[in-house]
Amino acid sequence: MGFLTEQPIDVAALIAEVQSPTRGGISVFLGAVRNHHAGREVLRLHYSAYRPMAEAECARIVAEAQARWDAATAIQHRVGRLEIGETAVAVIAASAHREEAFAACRYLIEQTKRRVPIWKREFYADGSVSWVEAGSESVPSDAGTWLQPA
Amino acid sequence: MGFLTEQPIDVAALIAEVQSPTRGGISVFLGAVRNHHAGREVLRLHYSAYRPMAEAECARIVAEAQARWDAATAIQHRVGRLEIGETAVAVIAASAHREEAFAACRYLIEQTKRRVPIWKREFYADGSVSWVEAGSESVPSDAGTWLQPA
Amino acid sequence: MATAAASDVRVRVLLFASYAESLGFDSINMSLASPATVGAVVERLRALPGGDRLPPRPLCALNLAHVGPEAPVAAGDEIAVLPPLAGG
Amino acid sequence: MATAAASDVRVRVLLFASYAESLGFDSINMSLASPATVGAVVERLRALPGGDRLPPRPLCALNLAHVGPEAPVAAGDEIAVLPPLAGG
Repeated sequence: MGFLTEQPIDVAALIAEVQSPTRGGISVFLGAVRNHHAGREVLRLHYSAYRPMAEAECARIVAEAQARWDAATAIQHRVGRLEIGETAVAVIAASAHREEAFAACRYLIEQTKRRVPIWKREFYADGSVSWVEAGSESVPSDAGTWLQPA
Repeated sequence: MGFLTEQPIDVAALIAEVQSPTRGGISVFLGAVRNHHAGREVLRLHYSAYRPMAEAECARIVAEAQARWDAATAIQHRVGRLEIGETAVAVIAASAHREEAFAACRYLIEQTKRRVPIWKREFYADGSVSWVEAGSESVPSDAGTWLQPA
Repeated sequence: MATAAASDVRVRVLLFASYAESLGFDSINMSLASPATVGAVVERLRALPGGDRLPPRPLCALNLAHVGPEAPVAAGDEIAVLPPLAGG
Repeated sequence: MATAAASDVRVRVLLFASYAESLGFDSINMSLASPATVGAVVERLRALPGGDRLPPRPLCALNLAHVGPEAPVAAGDEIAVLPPLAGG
């Protein structure tokens, strides 16, 4: 557990978790809160989650990446209120080779965005508030790989 | 200037340099000193550089990446004595979109390894020392893009 | 709701974010005629006031894992209906 | 070395890492018959004791930028001969 946190994400501590003397290539991706979205000025936002499932899904994504690439991996996603510029998500992959580190890191962020049940509520400069529903509304046609068998 | 440093690389400070409220995707690659190389146990190493050219070449690489992708970028390479696990190089690209951040980051590390005049001397557990000459000995056939016109 | 019968399947259903807002609740216990599927849970929710906000095939989870609408449900299962995800 | 003449090109040549070790120096001032190229500098270095360690077409830089052996050199230029790079 511990993929989700209400505290600011400590990137250096996460890197230290996956780094080792045999893994010299470390690829990190950070998603930070932007000050605009679809042409509107964003003041701050709030992430909520279906927390036990989010933890379980992150654990599955990490296990998949570690099975596919020879890499140590980490995911951390912030929940609660976030200000502009704060880190919302950090994913890290450390490997002996940079190709594997990059590929695993890319996998972690793509799958996290697609599969982890987290929702974002944006608060705008004009006083309005809205759910950001960028993802697919229905089961994606290529979801077979991550849907549990019926 | 300042792409090369004798001091430990401060990744958080480098990230802060390229991050901005409009660039929400940050891709980082770190190269750390490994404890083995070609089957030999490495104790530590020493990086030396043709320093004015290394600075100039890093500046060119950063400018190329910024022209090609809408990204803010940074490169920092350590020189001098490094211990196992220490960060030898950090490259960072921050963009509004993660595809661009990843692509620019990958470009930065590939070009840094190919073009920046830095050499590595490894010190082994058996007491021997050797230059690591992994790169091309002669002008690569595809070097046209980064060779200055005659 | 259907009257509970010996063969009925009783499950817990969770709603989140905009779906919870639209239907006005974020969890409900529901009895379904056996055999039941996740899709049957969605159908029942869509018939409730505000349920037209749910698409016919929303993202769903069964016991903390993504499943399709054909997934069978058993007594005690936890089914979650997930609005479009927005993490990362 | 060639005798300096009015048309000679005087340049500074830098060696690094294993090349500097092999030739026993890391910088040298050299006069070349004009017109001269980076390749001519390399040829001269290869004829020196230890110079057989240099490949026929090593990586070279002219005034802090990578160039090929055909690059012309002018008086005052700084030419560097670079062993295989190992940064990153």
